[in-house]
Amino acid sequence: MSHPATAHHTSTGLDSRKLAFWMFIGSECLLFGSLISTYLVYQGRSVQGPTPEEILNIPLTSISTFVLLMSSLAMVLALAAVIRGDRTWSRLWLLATALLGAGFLGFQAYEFVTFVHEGLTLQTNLFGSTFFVLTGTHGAHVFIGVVWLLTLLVRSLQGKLGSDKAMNVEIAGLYWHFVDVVWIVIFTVVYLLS
Amino acid sequence: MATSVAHQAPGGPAALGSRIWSWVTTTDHKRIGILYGVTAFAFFLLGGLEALIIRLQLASSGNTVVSAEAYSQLFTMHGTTMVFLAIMPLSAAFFNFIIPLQIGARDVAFPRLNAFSYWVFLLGGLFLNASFLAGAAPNAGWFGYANLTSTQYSPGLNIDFWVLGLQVLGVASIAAGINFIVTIINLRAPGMTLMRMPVFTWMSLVTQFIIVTAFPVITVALVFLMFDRFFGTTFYSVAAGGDVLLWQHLFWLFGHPEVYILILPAMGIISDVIPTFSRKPLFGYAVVVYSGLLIGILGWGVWAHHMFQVGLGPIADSVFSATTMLIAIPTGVKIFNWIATMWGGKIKFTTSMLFAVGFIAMFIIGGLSGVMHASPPADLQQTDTYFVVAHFHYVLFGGAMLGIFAGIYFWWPKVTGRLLSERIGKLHFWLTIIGANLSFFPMHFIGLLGMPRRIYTYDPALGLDTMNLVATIGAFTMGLGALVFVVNVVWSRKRGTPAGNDPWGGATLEWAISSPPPVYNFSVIPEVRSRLPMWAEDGMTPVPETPPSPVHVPAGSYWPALAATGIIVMAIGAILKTLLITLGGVAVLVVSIYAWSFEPFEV
Amino acid sequence: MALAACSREYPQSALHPTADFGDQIDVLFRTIFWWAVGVFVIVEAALLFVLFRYRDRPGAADPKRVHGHTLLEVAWTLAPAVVLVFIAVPTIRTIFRTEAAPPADALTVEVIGHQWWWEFRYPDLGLVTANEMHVPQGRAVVLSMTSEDVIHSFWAPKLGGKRDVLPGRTTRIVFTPDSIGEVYGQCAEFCGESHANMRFRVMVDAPEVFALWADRQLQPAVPVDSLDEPLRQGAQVYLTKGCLACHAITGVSAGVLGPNLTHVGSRTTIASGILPNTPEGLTRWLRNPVGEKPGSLMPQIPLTDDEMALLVAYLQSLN
Amino acid sequence: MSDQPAHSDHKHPSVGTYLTVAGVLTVITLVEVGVFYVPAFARVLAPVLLTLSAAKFVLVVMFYMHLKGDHRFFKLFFTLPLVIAVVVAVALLLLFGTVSGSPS
Ligand code: HEA
Ligand code: HEA
Ligand code: HEC
Ligand code: CUA
Ligand SMILES: [Cu+2]
Repeated sequence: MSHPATAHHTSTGLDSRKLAFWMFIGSECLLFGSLISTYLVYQGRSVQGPTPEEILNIPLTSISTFVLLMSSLAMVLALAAVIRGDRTWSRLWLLATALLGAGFLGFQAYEFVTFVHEGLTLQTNLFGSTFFVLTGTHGAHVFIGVVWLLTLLVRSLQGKLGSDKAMNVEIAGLYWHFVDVVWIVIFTVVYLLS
Repeated sequence: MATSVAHQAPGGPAALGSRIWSWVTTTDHKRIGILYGVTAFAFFLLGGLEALIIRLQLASSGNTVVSAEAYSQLFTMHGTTMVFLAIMPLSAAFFNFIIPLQIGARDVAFPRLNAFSYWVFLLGGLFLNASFLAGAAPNAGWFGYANLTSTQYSPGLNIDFWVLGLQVLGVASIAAGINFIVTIINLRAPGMTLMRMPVFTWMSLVTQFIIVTAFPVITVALVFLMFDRFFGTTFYSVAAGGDVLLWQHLFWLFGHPEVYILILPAMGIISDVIPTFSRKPLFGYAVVVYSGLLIGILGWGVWAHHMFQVGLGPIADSVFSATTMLIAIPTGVKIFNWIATMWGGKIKFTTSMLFAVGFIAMFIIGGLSGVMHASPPADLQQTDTYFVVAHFHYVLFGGAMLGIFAGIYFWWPKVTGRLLSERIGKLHFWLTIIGANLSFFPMHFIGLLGMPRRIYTYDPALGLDTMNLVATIGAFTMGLGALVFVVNVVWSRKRGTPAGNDPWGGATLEWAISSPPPVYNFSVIPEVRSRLPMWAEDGMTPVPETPPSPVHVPAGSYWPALAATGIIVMAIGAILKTLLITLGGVAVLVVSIYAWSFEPFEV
Repeated sequence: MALAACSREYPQSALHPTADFGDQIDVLFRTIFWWAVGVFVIVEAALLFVLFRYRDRPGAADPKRVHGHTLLEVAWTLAPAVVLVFIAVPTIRTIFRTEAAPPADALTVEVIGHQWWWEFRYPDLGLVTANEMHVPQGRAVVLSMTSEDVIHSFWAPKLGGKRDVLPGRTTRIVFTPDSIGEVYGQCAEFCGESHANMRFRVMVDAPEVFALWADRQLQPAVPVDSLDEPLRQGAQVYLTKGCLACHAITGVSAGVLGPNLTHVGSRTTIASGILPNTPEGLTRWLRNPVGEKPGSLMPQIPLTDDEMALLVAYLQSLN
Repeated sequence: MSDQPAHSDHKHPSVGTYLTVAGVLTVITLVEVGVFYVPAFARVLAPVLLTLSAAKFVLVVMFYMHLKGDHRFFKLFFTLPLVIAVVVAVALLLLFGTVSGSPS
């Protein structure tokens, strides 16, 4: 996001922003680690339904998981295109990534609404509280990612995303893939192992 | 937008408005360091004032200086203030001012992010203390155990202030943590290998790593609590099947690493002070560094030693007891290396050195009582009594705070260009060390003889009036010491001896440049060839007084301060339960982030 | 004996145990304490020696630039490790001993924490009391503890270590008291405004005395109609002023919000150890519960002086 | 930022690699969902699914985030917190008796 004080010269030769971003991702590991741990610790402790088995929709979520997974592919292809200096494809892949991300959010919104109709809200029981806060936090990350990608897309359309700015895309990509990786864990632990 | 040095007329008679504005928009790590230092010290005095009222109330068994409710607010705010608003940001003041100088950098890696951290810290601290004005300061203790913090048992705004305030402060800490890690890894001068870094920089690096990993955990715990209080979730609700121990585990998963966040910077400080005044290099540099790393890692595996009394079962008790005791080994190694550094040296008892030695003497006591806590059966008689209060004041005040004072006296001349008075300084030291022991030593007995902590009144039949009075007298002696320090600061601003580049004959890079350092720090970034560049023959390439060519420093930016304002507005909206204000805060934040990202800003 | 004197001077001391649980902790603590004193003396002495011996003296030569010494580093890494073994082994042994299963003939007392008083139930004996626990000397006692509201902690230092009293969980303390007498205790986990006023007493009785006490506690209160005149009027006050909504007196009322008052007259203190159980103490309590105990959940109930005297006399008669 | 220091020390994988990885990820996801619906796997469901998901995790991190072959500081900054998070999670599950026998 911001330009580091010394973009040109670092003691390790590594880009400062990339370094910062990896550390941020490390920090996020503990954020999601705590959220997921809490979900697991509270699994099966709700005193009233609905329970995960009753309500989770595996086929639907499998599709949304796949969508997010493919968005990661689009992301790496976008980065490759930006590095090549290929304007058209970088725009297309950025757009594709953002759209797939938005698609995932759509699935999630649909899921949340359905759950609320079936009687599961934040307040219903421990499952509701832990589930919505965990997946909601993840969803918020995806949302921020989509906005970020769209920003990059606009920059690209303005012609300000040449291959010299590949690092901007690479960092957005790190964020995007990390959010994907978190979902890989959530999908298994929350959906498949319930 | 970059200004060159020539334009930045230092000390020019600028209008007050623009002087203030230049501080608000500053991105200079040195000025931000000063801001951190001044703010945090003010909070320290506030926390100390709270402590004095606490001690006044406890001076005798029947006292009614404050009400029960006010007392709860006082100890909660005292603990919270000292930990989050005094010691941590005082350390941050050193990170800011000293680290770039010690590694030979022009600034930190992300100067505007750095300013942002400060403003978030300042506004977060003010927000937390604004609760006093609302008559609803947090009142559930600094570790705010669930379910006392639930709406059912704490219906007022007290806990709302606490939850929101701590989350805001967490943002500042994590942002600063990442910033300093990158700074230390990436902005070292040529030749400054990791194993040539000053120990203070090393311990800061470990500290930042702990901050970056531990704060997300408390953030999650606080988010749960916030959702419980604002949106009716059931994380800590026993009736819904929730478990009150969840909070305790999450809190102490953060809370124990936090105590090393508080002590490691101080350990780093004295690792630089002691060699300087012993005229000897640090004994076992590598061992001191590795033991710091080990403490940082081991610190993650001991959290449940704060929970022996909840009945975790014999196996968990044994495991956590053993891991806790292990930490005594790397810590002991550090102590022995400091003593060995002085061994055979030529010790000059400056005020800074006195505080460093005071640190060692006091920390040993606090560490040993820590080991007594580490034994679960023994701890069952100690936990939640004044014995624990004694333990953690020996390590926090006797350790962290004395270490910080050592650092203040050590680097003050670098920051201001003038020395603090040694005469007043020594008075400060003796009042502080005598007061601290007078206050905290009897607390061991007060605890073992039956006084729980967090009680605003106690039964005269316990027979503890005299000892409590002594503790109170000690506290006021410390308070006097603090006032003497303030006098010293005021006095030496005008009349202190000019320091020159290197008043102590220090070994590390920061002593190579003028005091106070110019905006751009090093006129030419030196090449470092030794761990003790100032002491070694040809330890570094020379740093000329004036830069051979103009050095560009960035102009300030007000976006960081504005982004911080956005965050605090969000918290204010939450306290007022007004969604519109919160959304306004979000808008300010988003706009600031975008403006900040696209603002041209180069060094 | 000095110890006994000490013990009277400090009735809530952890250093003067009167039960096996406390004894085991005490032995362990003393072991650790002396090791710590040893370390303290050696290290602080070394520190002082160095400070004195190597202080800057005029004309002293510049010190040699020593950077370290591997053997020394190894030595002072191992030395603390060895000391810690001597601390850890008895620690772990004591953990398992003090958390062992209680003997089969142990007396079970259910402890229920409330903001800010203690409820004690004896399921085997079928009796309920508050704030003063009686236990027989020489018999193992199991405290089975839980909380009605927030976290409290049961701490009677002379009997042994504390254990938290958690809502939604049951925790346990096992001890066998070895000497007769009154033991002070107090809630040790911050539980809100009147945490400081959540005290209790444990009365360790000779077995016969305990049996007698239990018998007396099991007696229901005298029915109001069969009471003599002033007491009957006192009982009427109790029944008409709303006390019955919160308090239980077997055979008279069945409230559950406040302490069971069936034998309140037999206690030495009231309101969890903050006032003596005398007419004056009771009057002060009933005049202004929240004034005596900030935040107390017992409301102030307006009574005339006459009503007060009658009520107090009635409560005192419940023994 | 005219130069790209971070790119000098490692090469990004080719588009072909990306597509291959995507293929493998898709297959694993299919297997996961498949395994979930096959009753025969019910007893070993947890270990199988955890392994599969770990495999996906590693693939994305190694290839899409190019941690494979990237600088050791990047690896360290990610791996150390990740290990802490996993160890803490396992410890919590043990302490709360989610994994085996409930304490107290
Ligand atoms: C700066 C902060 C700091 C530091 C450094 C420490 C250091 C240690 N602490 Fe402390 N601790 C706190 C701050 C700190 N603590 C706070 C704030 C609390 C209370 C929180 C609250 O409840 O509000 C607390 C509470 C606390 C408890 C819980 C008590 C309870 O509530 O029941 C325990 C239990 O094990 C403990 C243990 C230790 C140990 C073993 C160390 C070790 O790291 C100490 C190691 C040092 C030495 C041992 C001395 C030097 C070593 C030698 C000279 C070598 C030879 C020594 C031996 C062989 C023993 N601490
Ligand atoms: C780093 C941390 C730190 C520091 C430095 C201190 C410093 C002090 N602390 Fe504190 N303390 C804690 C951290 C700290 N404390 C924590 C975490 C708790 C637990 C809270 C809880 O239970 O939730 C605690 C609890 C605590 C208690 C227990 C309260 C209770 O359980 O009921 C007591 C009681 O004596 C106490 C006393 C003191 C004293 C006398 C000092 C002295 O060292 C203070 C010395 C400084 C001064 C005296 C300042 C001088 C100021 C002036 C002279 C006035 C200034 C003027 C203006 C502001 C205009 N502290
Ligand atoms: C709304 C409920 C409520 C009402 C009504 C009430 N009490 Fe209480 N009472 C309590 C509670 C709760 C306590 C415990 C308070 C504490 O110790 O903090 C208590 C404590 C007491 C005690 C001390 C008991 C002990 O074991 O130490 C006495 C005596 C007492 N009440 C008498 C009365 C009398 C007499 C009345 C009527 C005039 C009355 N109470 C009305 C709730 C109530
Ligand atoms: Cu109950 Cu403190
Ligand atoms: Cu700890």
